[in-house]
Amino acid sequence: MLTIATGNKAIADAVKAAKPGVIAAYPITPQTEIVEQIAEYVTSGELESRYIPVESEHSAMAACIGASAGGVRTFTATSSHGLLYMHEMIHWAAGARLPIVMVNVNRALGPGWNTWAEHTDAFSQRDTGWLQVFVGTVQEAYDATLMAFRIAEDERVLLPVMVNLDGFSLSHITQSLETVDPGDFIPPYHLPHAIDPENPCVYGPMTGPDEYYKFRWDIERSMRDARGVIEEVEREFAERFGRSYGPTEDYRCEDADVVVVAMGTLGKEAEVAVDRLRDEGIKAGSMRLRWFRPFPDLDLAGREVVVIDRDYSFGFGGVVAHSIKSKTGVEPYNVIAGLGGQEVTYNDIADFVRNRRPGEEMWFGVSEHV
Amino acid sequence: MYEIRIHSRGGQGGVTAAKLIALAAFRDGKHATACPFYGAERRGAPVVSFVRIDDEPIKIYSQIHEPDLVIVLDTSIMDVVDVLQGLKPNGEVLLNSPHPIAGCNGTCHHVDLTGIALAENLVVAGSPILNTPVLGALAKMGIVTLPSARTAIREMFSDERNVKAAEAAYEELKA
Amino acid sequence: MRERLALSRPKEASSGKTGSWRTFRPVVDKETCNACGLCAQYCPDGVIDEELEIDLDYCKGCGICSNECPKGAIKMVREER
Amino acid sequence: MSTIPKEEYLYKCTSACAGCSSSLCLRYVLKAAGPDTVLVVPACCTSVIQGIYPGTAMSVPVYNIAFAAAAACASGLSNALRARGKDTNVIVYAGDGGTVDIGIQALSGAFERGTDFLYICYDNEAYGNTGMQRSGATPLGARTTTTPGGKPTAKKDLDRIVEAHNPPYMATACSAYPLDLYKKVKKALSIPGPKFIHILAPCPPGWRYPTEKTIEMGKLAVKTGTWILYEREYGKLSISGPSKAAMKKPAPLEEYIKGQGRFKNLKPEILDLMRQQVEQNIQRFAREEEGQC
Repeated sequence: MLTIATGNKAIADAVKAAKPGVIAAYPITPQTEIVEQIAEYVTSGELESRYIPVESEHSAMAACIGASAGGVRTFTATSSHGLLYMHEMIHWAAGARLPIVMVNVNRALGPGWNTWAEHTDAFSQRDTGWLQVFVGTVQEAYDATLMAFRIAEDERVLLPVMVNLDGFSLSHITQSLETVDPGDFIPPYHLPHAIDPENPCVYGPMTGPDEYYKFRWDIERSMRDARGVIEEVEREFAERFGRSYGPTEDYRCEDADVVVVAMGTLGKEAEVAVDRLRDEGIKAGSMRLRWFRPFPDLDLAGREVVVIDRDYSFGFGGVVAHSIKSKTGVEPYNVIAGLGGQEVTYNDIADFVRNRRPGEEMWFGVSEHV
Repeated sequence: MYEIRIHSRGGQGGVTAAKLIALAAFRDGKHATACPFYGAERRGAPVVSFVRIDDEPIKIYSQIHEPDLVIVLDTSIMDVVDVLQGLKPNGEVLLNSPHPIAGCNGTCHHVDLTGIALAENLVVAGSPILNTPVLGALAKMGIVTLPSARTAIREMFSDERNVKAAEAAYEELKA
Repeated sequence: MRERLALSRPKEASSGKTGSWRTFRPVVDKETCNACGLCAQYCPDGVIDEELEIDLDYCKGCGICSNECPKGAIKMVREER
Repeated sequence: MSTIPKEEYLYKCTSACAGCSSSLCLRYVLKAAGPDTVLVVPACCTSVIQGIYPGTAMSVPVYNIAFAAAAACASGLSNALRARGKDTNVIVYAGDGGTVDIGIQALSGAFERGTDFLYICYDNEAYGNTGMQRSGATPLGARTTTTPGGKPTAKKDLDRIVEAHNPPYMATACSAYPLDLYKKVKKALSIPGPKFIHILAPCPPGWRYPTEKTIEMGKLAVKTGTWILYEREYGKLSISGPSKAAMKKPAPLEEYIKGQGRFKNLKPEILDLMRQQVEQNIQRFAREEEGQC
């Protein structure tokens, strides 16, 4: 069905289509509309699911862990401080190999209180063993959430997936949305190690130094296998529903001398900047990074690269810029912009490209190169 | 691309108005986005929402700094907010007011949305509903079509008085 | 199928033969014993069976059985190793 | 005895300390619950008692979860099983630290939401698994590794906190009365909704008494009125047999205190305070049983 919806509504609709057995969530701005809409669907009977109104995000993820291990598809949504509050359980979910799908509406961290977009919240969960995808449109929020269930539950993966979208700028924007009937694109939930009193096991017992690392390696093995699974699922999604996605969304990159790498809505707005730059004769392209874990292989050889980081790792640099630098060897121009919802327009992005200084870092608005 | 900036107070329905306009434009076969700017403010504080309409997919998420149209749902805001800031030289203004207001450069339209809402008894929790009649005014201005305005209103609201209010605003709009 | 996570499966002696933990062993005087079964009831490790035989492979020698026996039929005796 | 199933769901032999009352309790909890049961265990002694990968003494599924998360994890699990049409017992088996301290928020949430599960707190009055640091359940005057001079404040009244959630069933128990515990677990599991059992579980190394005294120590806690055994069904109190007698004529508190190294060199004024607390508690329960609140 073709309609218009906010990013949050699109996600609630994707969850309704995926039919999880249990949803456990706690409200937090700017994610709240997702859980409100889901509660509405559950109450009206449009979604036959159990909604657990937990008392905290730590409990939200703990309840998802119990439910997922208990043998049903499970979903939660959070943001910012909520994500950080569940940090312990986020690690647990991945270690327990549970295909939980969580939407994180990216938001800055206090103090001071700030409810606007930033990616530092998600990046602080970087090493937990979760797959992470960042979306740029309402439609993509819907599509990625649907695909997340399929990818997470694939037996070659069995790891949780976090779908990230920018607070307010995507969670609250209204755009067109085509909803689909997923049919058998999402098969019934099957967890090989679901709890079964007929086959009693102890889950996550004391595991000594001679054994523990083997299970850590298995997470990494699955994370590597996940690249192929993601590609497969995205290809099948394109065949069935006509919309294709990849590890990056490349725009006018083929002959580009300079490529802008950004994530989320800034990555989408960068395409407008690219058009402007092309009009001026600057051969620019945009590469919107979608998958952050597993981190994709990027072909950036022989180009200048401008990375916009809506995040920061203090004492180190922009997380995306440094990931790209270590993975590809290129020395990007690293712009730190959009923190806490800082307004960044396509004109600003075009300026970043015009004034690029490869190898350097620039905090937008601070007007200092470092 | 046609860009609209809506000024209202929290609780007056500016955010829903933006969604309704985008939906009507979408039903006209255009691409449209509606994007509220949320401050930390509460009910009663000035708020601003944005609508973009285009024939091509819209990739811009930042705020509208140079609007083609400024809608003011509550003219008392004009004392505290420079609603005309950045308005394009040939831009237009739509005021919720029974009479014209001095100081608006360029084309300034006005219509008494509050009066229309009260006449139809469209009041929720003490506040007259302005977001459905405003769609009628925009239809008159040619930004959306009247049939799509009706469709959009019916998709979001079940009360037919909203359509009547839009039709009244369509009739009463004055430049 | 590969094990993706640590899953333990039930078995006896998962912690080895805990009888080796013992310093004192329970010795039952069958003459005095009236088979009330309190020793078995109170044994934290369930090593006393229906016949009130103590499984010395696993008995940790806590002495609860001896302390709780109303007849004083169980003596704790120093292990000789 | 004849009503207690012979089956042991806790296999020989666990890695519990010799004389451990919590593994004794677990035997009876599982006998009462039977094989169609899942235990949820946060960090506590039972994390170790169950055995080390890849073997375990537990013959029912056990889901280990982080310290603060047991009740929430059980909420999810209970909902998943019910969604699948299964009425498998979901039982949290948690220590006092994981219940009265770090886990109390999740516990409160799960009870308020009406989760269909049984939460059992086995209370050895300190963080036993990590070597006896004080918990909110450590009683006044008790020495722990973090209260080397004796705990200056009273034990947190967990039961009154749980009671404030108005659960359909709650009870106290003690490892020294395993048949009473068995019956209470049976009854709890026969009632839908959130149920709670608080077990006093004496700990030889933590309380510093000889291992053979575990049952004796539990009985003294009850006989002195320090620990009162009761049930509360839909709010209605009924004092359990052993405590009825004890409340009428409690044994002197010293009998309970003197055998425990953790109360060594207790100041007389602290002992007086402890005695007052015991008396007040007994009176409170007695008044309620007589119908005057």
